[in-house]
Amino acid sequence: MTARLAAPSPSPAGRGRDPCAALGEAKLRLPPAQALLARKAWEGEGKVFPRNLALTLPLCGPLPLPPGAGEGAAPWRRAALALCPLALSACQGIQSALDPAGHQSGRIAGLWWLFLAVLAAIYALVLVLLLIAAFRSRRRRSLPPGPAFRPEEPTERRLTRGLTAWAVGTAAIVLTLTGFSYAVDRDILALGHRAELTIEVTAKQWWWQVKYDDPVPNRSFETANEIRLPVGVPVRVVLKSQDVIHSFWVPNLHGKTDLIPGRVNETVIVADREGRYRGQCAEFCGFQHANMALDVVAMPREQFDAWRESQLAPASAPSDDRSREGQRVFLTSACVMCHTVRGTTAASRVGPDLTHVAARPSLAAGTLPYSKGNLAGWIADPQRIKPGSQMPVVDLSADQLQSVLAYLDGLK
Amino acid sequence: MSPRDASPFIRRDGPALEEVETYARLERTWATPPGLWGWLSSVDHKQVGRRYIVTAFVFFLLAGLLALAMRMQLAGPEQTLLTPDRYNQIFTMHGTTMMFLFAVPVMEAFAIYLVPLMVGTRAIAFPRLNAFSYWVYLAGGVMLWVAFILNVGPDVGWFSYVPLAGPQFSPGKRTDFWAQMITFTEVAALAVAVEIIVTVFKQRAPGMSLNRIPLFVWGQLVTSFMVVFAMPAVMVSSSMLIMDRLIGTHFFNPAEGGDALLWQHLFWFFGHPEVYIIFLPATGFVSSILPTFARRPIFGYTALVLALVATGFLGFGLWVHHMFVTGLPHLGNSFYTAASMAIAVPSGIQIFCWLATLWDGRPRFATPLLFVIGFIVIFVLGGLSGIMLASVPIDSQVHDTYFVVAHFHYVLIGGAVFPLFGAVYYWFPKFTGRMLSERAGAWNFGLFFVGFNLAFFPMHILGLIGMPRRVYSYPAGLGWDDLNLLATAGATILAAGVLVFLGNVWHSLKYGLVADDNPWGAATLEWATTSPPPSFNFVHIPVVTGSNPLWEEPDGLPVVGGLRVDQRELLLTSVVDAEPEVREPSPEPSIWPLLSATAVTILFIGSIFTPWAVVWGSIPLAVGLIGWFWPKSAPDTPEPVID
Amino acid sequence: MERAPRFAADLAHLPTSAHGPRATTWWGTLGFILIEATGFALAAAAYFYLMGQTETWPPGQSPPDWLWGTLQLVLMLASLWPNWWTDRVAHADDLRKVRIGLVAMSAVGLLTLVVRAFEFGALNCRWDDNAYGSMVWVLLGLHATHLITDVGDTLVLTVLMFTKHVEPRRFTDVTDNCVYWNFVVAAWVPLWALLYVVPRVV
Amino acid sequence: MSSPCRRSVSLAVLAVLALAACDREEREPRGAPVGESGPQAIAQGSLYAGEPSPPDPRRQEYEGNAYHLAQGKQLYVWFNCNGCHSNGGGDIGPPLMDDTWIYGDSLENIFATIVQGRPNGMPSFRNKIPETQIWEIAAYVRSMSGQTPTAASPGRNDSLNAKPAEQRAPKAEPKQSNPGGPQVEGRQ
Repeated sequence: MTARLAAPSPSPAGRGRDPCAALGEAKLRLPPAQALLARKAWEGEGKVFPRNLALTLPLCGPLPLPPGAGEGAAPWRRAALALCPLALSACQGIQSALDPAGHQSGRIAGLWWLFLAVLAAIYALVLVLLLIAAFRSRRRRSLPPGPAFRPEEPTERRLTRGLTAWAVGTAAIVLTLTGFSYAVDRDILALGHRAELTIEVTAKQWWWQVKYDDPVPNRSFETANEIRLPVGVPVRVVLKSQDVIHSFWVPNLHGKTDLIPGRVNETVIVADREGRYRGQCAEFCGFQHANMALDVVAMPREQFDAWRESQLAPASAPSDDRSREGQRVFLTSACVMCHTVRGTTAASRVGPDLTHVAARPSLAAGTLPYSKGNLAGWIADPQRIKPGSQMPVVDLSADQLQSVLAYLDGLK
Repeated sequence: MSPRDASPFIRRDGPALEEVETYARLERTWATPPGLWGWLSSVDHKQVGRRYIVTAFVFFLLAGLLALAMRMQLAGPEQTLLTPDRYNQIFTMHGTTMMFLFAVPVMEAFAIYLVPLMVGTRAIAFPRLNAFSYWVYLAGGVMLWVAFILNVGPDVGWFSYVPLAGPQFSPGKRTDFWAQMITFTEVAALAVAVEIIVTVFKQRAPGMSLNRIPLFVWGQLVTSFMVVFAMPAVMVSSSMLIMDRLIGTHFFNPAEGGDALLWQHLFWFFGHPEVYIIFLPATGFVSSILPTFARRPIFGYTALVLALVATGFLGFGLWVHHMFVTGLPHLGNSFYTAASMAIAVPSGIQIFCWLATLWDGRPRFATPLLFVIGFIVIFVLGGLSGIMLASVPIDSQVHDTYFVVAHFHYVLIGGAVFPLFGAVYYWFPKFTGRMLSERAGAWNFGLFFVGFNLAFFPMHILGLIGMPRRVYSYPAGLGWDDLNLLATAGATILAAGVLVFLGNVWHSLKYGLVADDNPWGAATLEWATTSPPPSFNFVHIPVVTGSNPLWEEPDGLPVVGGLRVDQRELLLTSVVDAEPEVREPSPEPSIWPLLSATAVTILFIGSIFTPWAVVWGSIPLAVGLIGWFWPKSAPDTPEPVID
Repeated sequence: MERAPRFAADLAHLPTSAHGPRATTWWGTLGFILIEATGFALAAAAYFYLMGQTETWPPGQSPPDWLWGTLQLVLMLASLWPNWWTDRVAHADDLRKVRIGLVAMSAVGLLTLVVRAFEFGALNCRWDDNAYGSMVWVLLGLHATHLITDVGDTLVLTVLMFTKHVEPRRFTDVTDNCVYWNFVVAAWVPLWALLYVVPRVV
Repeated sequence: MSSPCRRSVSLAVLAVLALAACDREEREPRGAPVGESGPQAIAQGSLYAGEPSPPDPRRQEYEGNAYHLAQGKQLYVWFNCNGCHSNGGGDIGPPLMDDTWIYGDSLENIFATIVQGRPNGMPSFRNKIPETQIWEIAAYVRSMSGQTPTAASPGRNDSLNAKPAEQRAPKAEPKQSNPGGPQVEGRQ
């Protein structure tokens, strides 16, 4: 199984000239009347275009993405994997609980493999007993209906002893498993005391607002649908919801925790190896529950610090005329009613903060990988890509769209 | 019946009355009047039970079609067969219909039909309430489906979590219809539960002391008690929900002191026992079918009864395991882990007893037994994955993923639908007087078994590799594509199995072999009467001398006489030892249950649109209830005491 | 049915009506009492749950005036005696006394409804003020529903006892109605405490 | 729904119900994509209170639709309408839940008021809010005084209880104030 979403690491396509952006630009440089035709052409064979096509394109993010699995596997895991080659092939991925990349997910996966081994053995035993029970007296099948015989005393006694042993055995196994489960639970919780960094995640229908807190107020900043964290550093994640219940779940790092309006929950995540992981809302939250994902990028400390500094900066000023025009359109159109671009007058907090939108791995809460072409598709027809989402179609001419694209794509 | 001097002509069954005449007189007394009016006013538990069964199966098919629609949408990534809005309605309707309109009612339906026969009485307790419950259930189900067809189908999941289901985020009337459907079905379920409890406690045949009650009846008894204690929780919570939505209360509004988790506590306090409400009757099917086809008495009767009761109690202590990821204190969660795992012990005991029965028996592989074997294979797997879900850390990963979807389908289809199909094959001759085809039965089982496993086993893996539940679409490239396609293929095979079943039923109703009284050579009382049973069930009330009466008395059961044949009369016995105590009259057919149910329907549906419907709607309801209970004839003649 | 039946006993001597646990209606009444008691218990649990979510209780207002609620309590406890008496004479199948008892219980029931109306009027909140208000209205409303249904039942039974339909089974109905009234009173005691005492204690 | 219509009266009734309910419960994604939408139809219009104008076909689509009304309610807060009009009781801007309509009470009038702005403080939101959303907001504004079907009007919000929800709002008989009277402002 290959994760097309996760681009192979030193992707030649991902560097230098961005092919998707080129594609998008090429199409969008058409005069207004043809923009419509172009868009229609993208839709190809009646499928929803932008998303389908976009996903077949390589990821156009700036990040070096190491391949997922394997290296740091614990011995228990290797052993278990050997036991279960069938499952193994499917285990890996950027959104898999069986491909742990963090301390907690590792412990949980270990616990799960242990449960699997014990329970599979029990299942096998039951099946064997069932087979024997069903077929040990087959030869007498031609007997007429009705009671065959009355149970014999010694058999009853033997079976009763078996029942007692069975019940005691069940209780013992279940008790043992409860013990293991409890121990892992304690171990996972203990991590919370070592958290060095705090992130506040607020779930909204249907995206994630992420705030990096800092004791120095002007060193806090906001982003959306992406979390970056330094490798090996436990991060406290404060979870809130603005509307309905959502659930924060990055399977490669940890189990889920709900975000509940009126309550504040907390979880701790830690990534033990570099990589990009995918998280997804796990509590049904309405129309676009299916497309409410976020990217979690684990990076070395220095890279993380550099990223953090870059995020603290206000948006880069537009560098050419086209972008300047784009900024003007952005600030005078409906965009400004919902979005913030720090350093400009756009300061609404209804939708995601776009200050560094072009530096994010994905668009529309993980619906599309980021590329200029995808951004164009998303702005042009958000309700086709993500029906019911809060992003409306904004009345822009194709030319205005071009300019806005140029501007937004410059917000690295 | 009029004046006092008629008393010498009172007729009772007994040696003094010819068998043929007894039969004729009982038939005249108990038969449902012919025609539409008679059909509408029937209070015969067998007719009501049959209607319940047929209606529940119709809902099963409808919800199954919805499942197929979902599987088609998910067969590949990013399909656009269904819009998210439609998909959300469909999965909500699927879950709601399966849980509230199929699983619980169909189990009750079997109880309504079989429990009076199995305990050896002429009618269910409170037969008019029974008729009323069916009409209310029917009205609730039809209302929900009409709403769905009108695009007012609920779209917030069968669990309707607030605030998504609350007034702000679920505009319009969709969720209101859901909440009122709950009220309808709960009224029906609670009524049936009371009937079953009273029937089992008071109407057992003489000699059927507690330790001789068939296990199916035990299962239904424990289930009925669970209904009594669990269903009020969902009534309370759905009422709170609809009040929040319609009259502005604040139960679930955190800004005004309410709390979203209150809903989850109340809902799962009902929702978890609900699983056992579905599963325990199914264990009753298994415990009925197994001894018949293993052809030896069930092993471990006492252990099985204790396991049922233990499951009933433990079932109320586990609801929090649906809320492990809501941020509740971890220490409390661990308690619920222990409680959830503890339920494996009674379940394990049941499995062992069934295996032992089969082991020591001389099994005959008829279709009902095939379904029971399929049940064991599938249900045990579902139970074991349930042990994984009971662990807080593992649950935090697989909660609300396809792993859970796989788990509960293994438990509910494996644990309830397989035994149910077995039960249909087993009791079909009793219900209709005809046998189902064994050959088609084997095909039915094979397609069902293969299709089921193909459809649902891959979902375990899907959940573990990250696929959440309730998504209308998923991106390509996460490794979910092939497994989803496989699941869809399995679902179509499963559907083919259902088609074979329908064909088998249709064919057998017309051309099936005519069944005799006891075609399988079973041991319980329902096989002591004709197939199908007469309106009065038994010509004479049988006397029970053991746990397997028909096996222990091969020459025919002893009976008691002295019950009137010219008036509907039941024999009441004592709760523990089933000693005869009272001969009690049983109600005649009546149209009032239907009228009252209509009044209830108007009240419930009206209240979705205006709270005043509760006030004005209560007037016809009161009229209906008074009409129902008002005595219709002059008082019965006081009977002379006979020594 | 080829064989002649073996009659083990003749039950013609059994009575055709009975009071208490020997009758099905008693068990039916008990079943519905169980259901409703569970409903009350869960509503009360919800009350405590919401109380635990809030700093002050009742939030931002003083506890409800307890005059009418307490009057209701006194009235209900006092009604237990005529109820008990009616039950006793119904067991004895004494029609004249049963009529007196039922008329008295109908009067008491109607009086409790009047008091309940004043109780609603004297509440310190509306149902749509906040969660506390919603909870109070639901608890009081739930109990009022039981009052209304039981008073309605009593009235119908009273009328019935003055018609030609009097027969032994009617006395069973009267005793069941008495059992149910006891439940309505028993439910009010904890609810009264919940509504009027708990906010003053916490 | 159409073919069963012909079969029997009852099904026809059902179909009529269906249409009504479909309208009320439809959840339409908003707007045509860029390149397909025309110029803003009413943006240039000059509607004044009191002048009769043919009802816009969108009236039913928005006013009778629960989803659009709920969206309008959400946007009313998101776009800070409550900053001036409070929860409908009025503050800096005039109240919206009473029976007085300075610039007309029809959906089209309110739409025009939002698009064009009005003297004494009401800004123009032309090009600032997509047309579909303005329709939603306008329809919601009408629900505040009970002008929309109660079966579609919003219920209470999960927020502090300021006033009964729109679905329980008493229906006010709209009263036009002086057509030329833009001097009316604030709480009067």
